[in-house]
Amino acid sequence: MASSALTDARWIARDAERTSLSHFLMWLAPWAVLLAVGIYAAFLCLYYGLNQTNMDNRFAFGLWIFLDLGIIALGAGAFFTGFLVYILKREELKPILNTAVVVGFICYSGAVSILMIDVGQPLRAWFTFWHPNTHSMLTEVTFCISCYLLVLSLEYIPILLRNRQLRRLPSFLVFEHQLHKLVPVLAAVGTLLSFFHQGSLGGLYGVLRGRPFAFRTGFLIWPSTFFLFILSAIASGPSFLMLITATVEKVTGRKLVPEDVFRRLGYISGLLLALYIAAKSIDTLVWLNYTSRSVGFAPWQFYSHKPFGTPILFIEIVLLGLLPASLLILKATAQRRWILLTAAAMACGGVLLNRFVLTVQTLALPTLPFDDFLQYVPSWQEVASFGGVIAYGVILYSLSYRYLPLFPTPKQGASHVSGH
Amino acid sequence: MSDALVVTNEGRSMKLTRRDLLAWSAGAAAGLIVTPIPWKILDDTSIWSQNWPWIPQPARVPVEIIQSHCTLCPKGCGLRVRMAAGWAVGVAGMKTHPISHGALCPLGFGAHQLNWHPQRLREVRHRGNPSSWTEAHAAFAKAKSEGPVVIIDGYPGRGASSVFEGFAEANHGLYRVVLGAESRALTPYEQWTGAPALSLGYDLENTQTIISFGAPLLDGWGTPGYVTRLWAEKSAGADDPQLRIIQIEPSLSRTAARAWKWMPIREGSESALASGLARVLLEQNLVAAHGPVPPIALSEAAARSGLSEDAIRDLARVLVERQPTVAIAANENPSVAALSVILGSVGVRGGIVRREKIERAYFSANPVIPDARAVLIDSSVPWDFVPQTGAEIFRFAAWNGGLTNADWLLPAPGFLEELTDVPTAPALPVETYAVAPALAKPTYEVQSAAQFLAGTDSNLASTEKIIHQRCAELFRNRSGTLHGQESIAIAKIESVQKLEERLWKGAVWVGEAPPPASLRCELKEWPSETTPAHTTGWTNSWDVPVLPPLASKLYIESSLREAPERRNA
Amino acid sequence: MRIGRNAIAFAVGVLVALVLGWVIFPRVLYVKKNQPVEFLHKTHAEKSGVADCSECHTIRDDGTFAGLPPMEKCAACHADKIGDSKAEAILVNNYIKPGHETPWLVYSEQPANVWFSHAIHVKRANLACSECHSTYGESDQVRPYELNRISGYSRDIWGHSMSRLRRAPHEGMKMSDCEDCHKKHGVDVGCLGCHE
Amino acid sequence: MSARYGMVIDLDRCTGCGSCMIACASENNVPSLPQSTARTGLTPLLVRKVSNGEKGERQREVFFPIMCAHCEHDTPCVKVCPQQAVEVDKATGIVMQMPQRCLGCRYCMTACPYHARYFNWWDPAWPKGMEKSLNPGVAVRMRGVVEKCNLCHARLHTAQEKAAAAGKREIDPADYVPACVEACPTGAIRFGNLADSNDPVSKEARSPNAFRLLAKLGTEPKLYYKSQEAWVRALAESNPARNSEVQHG
Repeated sequence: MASSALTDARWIARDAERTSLSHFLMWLAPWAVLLAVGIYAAFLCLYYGLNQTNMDNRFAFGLWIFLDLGIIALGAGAFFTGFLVYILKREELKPILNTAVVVGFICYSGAVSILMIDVGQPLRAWFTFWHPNTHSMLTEVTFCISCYLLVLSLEYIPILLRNRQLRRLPSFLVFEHQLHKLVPVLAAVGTLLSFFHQGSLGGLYGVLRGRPFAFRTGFLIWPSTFFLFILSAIASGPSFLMLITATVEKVTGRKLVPEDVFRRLGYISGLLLALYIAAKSIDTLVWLNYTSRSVGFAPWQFYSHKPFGTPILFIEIVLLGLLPASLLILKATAQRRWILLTAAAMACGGVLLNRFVLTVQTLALPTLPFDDFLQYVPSWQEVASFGGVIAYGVILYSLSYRYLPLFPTPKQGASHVSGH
Repeated sequence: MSDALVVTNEGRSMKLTRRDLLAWSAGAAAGLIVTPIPWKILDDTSIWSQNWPWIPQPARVPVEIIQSHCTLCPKGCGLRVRMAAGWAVGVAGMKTHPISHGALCPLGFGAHQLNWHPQRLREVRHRGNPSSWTEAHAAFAKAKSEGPVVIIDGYPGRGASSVFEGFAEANHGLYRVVLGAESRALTPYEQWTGAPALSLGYDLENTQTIISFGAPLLDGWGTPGYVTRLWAEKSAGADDPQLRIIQIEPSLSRTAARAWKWMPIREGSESALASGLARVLLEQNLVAAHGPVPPIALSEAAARSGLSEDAIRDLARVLVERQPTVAIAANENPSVAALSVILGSVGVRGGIVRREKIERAYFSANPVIPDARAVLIDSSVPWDFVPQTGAEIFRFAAWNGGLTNADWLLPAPGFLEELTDVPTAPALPVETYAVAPALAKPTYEVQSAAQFLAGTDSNLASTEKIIHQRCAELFRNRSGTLHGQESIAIAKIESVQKLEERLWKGAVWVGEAPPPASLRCELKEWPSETTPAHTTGWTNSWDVPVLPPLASKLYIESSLREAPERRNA
Repeated sequence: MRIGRNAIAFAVGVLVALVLGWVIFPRVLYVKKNQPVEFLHKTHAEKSGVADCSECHTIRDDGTFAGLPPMEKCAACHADKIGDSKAEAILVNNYIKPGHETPWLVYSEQPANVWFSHAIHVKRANLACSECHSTYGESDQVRPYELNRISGYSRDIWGHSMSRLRRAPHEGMKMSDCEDCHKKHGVDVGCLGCHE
Repeated sequence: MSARYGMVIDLDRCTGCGSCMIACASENNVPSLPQSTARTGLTPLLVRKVSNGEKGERQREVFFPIMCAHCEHDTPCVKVCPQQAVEVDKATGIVMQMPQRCLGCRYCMTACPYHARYFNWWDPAWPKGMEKSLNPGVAVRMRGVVEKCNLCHARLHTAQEKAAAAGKREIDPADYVPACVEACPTGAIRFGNLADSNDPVSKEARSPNAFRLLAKLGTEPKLYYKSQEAWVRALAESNPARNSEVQHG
């Protein structure tokens, strides 16, 4: 008894060796502080209103929209891996499946909580479900994200229930077993939902006729950004997973997944990124020569405002697009782990930059003939709630890693459903 | 297997296990979904967020529209006041007003909120400490028994004004007035025509060219609606308008931006340019007048104004192209006035005319008041009038304008809180008279300066009495017309009561202007140059010391206007 | 056996929740308040022969609705006590004599953001008062006013039945009720047709 | 019949006095908060000063009253609102903003090319006692919602009620005049029914000097401007200027 008070050994899987509790707590401490600050900032925004942020009537969307779009893009790894494993039967990716689910869950729950802080009237947010405007991309986003978050939770539960202590409850065991059978279905549903909300997130700005920099024509009701977002999300998702796993391996000093999983992920990521860049380039050309002019705006003047000059276009498409794509695909480079990871990082960076340009730059650019270019610096409350979400992610992931079987332990076979 | 065994053992025992608890809460959760609790709370909290108790909501009361007049500055624009439950809940211009034509200055539209302005004077203060009306009365009674009292009025011609005059006469005191910029610009004519500035005006209806030396013609000058309407109908947007407005001003003001022609000149060179123009006009015989010739060379005028000599010559020609032409100064500026004389536009149709036959001129107040026992300052006096005197100062004001050397701060009635009459606005070509009854409940324990004086001297006529006398007088004279919902000649009105009824309902009496020629003008020598006091753009049309809160829309929540620099603060 | 025990625990949970939600919650959510004076529409209809609602609840010429009659209206008859009922005494002594308005609690009070024109509904659409106010006009006893603690609305807005399923005709004044009636009559006024 | 209310603003007649801004704020119970700035203030009607960028004598300025243009076609804000807090009224063509439905996501603000939508960053408040001066016809909005020009809808209510009381179906146009129109001292702002080709305002809207800002976006705004000055009309087509001479309101 006395010993169990000091250690959490009975909660950790028998065959997994983890660091001491004290060491683990030391690791958590700084993140906990960051989280606390974030929660305080969030409280300020909810209690005093959004005057706590530095947004204004023209910069009505701030840091948070970039954050939401960013982490949801990176979180795409969750559904996409599920899709690869269960639908395309890419069994070799199974080892990172759990980690993918947890990361996805973190990204989406984080995004939703940020969203709730950054609307003026969270108490009325549910009106979207009661009086939905079916023409609004945001409605599509809200529905899909909340449904997909549910799916992710359902995918998360079986992992949760595989905790050593919880498994001792037979009824849970049964429950977990049943749920686990469901997982392939969930993966399928998740894939569908994800395709849609990733897309509608792109549509969010693509439909803005009043913002010629973001406005795109497209296919049926969906502007081209709809499809570009799906592509870029599934391209960066695997890279992000790769980065996470590599980081965990570094931090814990353990080999968690076989090397070929990395290369496989990198290869997929690379291919999709290449595809995305191709599509993106075509889209940009169409926009430059057709869409923008069709609403009477000379496209180049959008790039005439420092620091958002044409270089940003080059960085987005070539430096953080074409380059990492080729690095990820080519065997020679993909062989080297450090190149592989750098390329993955660049790929994620490129997609994040894309989200940034589409959200922040669009708002900064003038529309009326006598408007001028806007500057906006987030307030500490905005940054802190951002940090809080990251801290929340790290903490939740650390806990999951410590107490749940995220990765196959050496002794385990690929399939470890229930029992022991 | 071991698990199962454990559980069955527990099964027999009655003690609750963690598992029972989990099952129980699962059931509770499932059950809760089919109760009103989550759904009603969801609905009610959202409704709560739509009716937060700390957000004020206007009461559901019927709104009544009343015609009256704005008394916040001597322009006396016609008002349409929306009244609800005894409070003004909105103001708009009175469309039928013969002078202001439904226009108000931007600040007028927020005036109904002024009575609750944080800077509203709510109590009698003596040297910064709370005091009472009885103490103030006692102090004033003592003062007037010990020596002469000087009364300063910022809005002459009202019933209250004659209460002041009456008091001054009865008590060997002095009555002095502080004139607005428009009236000050007319004072130079006093010595050339013998007519008091307050009896003069510009017959702009018939003017063809206005050369304004920095006067904010389209930005609150005169009665806003009077000039802007003329401009909108005769000038706006036209390349060759019926009414040419030439704005001489260093910077691109609102008036300059909208004028027919804007000529930027050097700061403070108005007099020089006016004299230079006059000289060109005389030398080139562009005008009938032959003198006096200004003692300034064209070259000097050019050098000082920053315009080329040719530009000045051309301008001179333009001035005589379409006459009558009047020169209007922003403030007291004899050179500009003299230019009007040279242009022959004094005492002519469309020029400077005399609107009434009053002979006596007011003495304008000098801040330096050497030998007085007490100085009483009416609430109409602009806050920037700071008397330099050893006398005891009784300062009436509805709003606290900041630093002051007054011994007594006495809370005066605010917007629409007292009955007052509305005499002719400055610079108008015709005489007008209107009445602004007390509409709003007085918010605090207030007294106007006139009430205060009447309180100290029982045989002094009250403002109300004087207003009735004036109405009776109007009725006796039987001249002029009354403009209300419909216009009617005074001669056609049956009784004084009927006349008063109409006036109290917002009607405006407009007199018959005497023939222009009745004003004779003689300019013996060219006036020496004076440097006029600087007038501050839009606020010079607004003499109350505070701005309506909504004015922040103009200069804080937008960059439409410069924030007016706070006086004395 | 094992399952059985779980099931029992589960069932108990459900039961507790149901009782809590359907029996206790409504009592906690609404706070009952009594009208300042026990006013009976029925009595006034019978005794003083007031036949039409609009005799007291008038619509002004500009179309605005005067709502509850002012105190003078009551004073016209009740200047002095008529009969010696308790309500009569309260009305005369507490309100009419000192000249205070009676602080009636309005069952159908709508929030500030709602704009409802009686003129349009009564004069143009010729709706009977009872269409919305049910038979309150003939009521022969006053029921307490129930205030929702959270939303601050009168219970009549939601209607008496918590589920809103079994509510009497003309009961409930939520937006959805207005909408239903508008649909029924083929009226489309948009949001600001009814909101300020 | 369905009206299409719109405005024609004669920029040549606008002296930029700002009366319309204050009349608008007063009519619609818009608060003036000490914390508000040009970035965060509530100005459903905003007059912006625009210069032709010239120097010295040739410098010209014009004042643009900017408000909701009540776009008729493919209305950007209506399309994006997730919970139908914005709609184009069928009977009047007014683009309606429902603060009580709004959840404050501000998507509509990013969608509006005219920046004519404003967010209540703070709870509205007035100095003590001043709430008595609020306009009874208009409900005060709360913190955290978007608001904009509703074409003084409360006045339309009053007009409708008056008509109903008189047993009429149609309102008397004289009874429905937005506050800014009523306030303009030079009659620069004109309000009328664009659907009625005999309406003087719809005639003006078709005059050669009339133009609309960002008409090229194809949203069919119902807010027209007119000016004799060519450089002003040219603004309608020109791309956003980068020169800082342009004053930002």
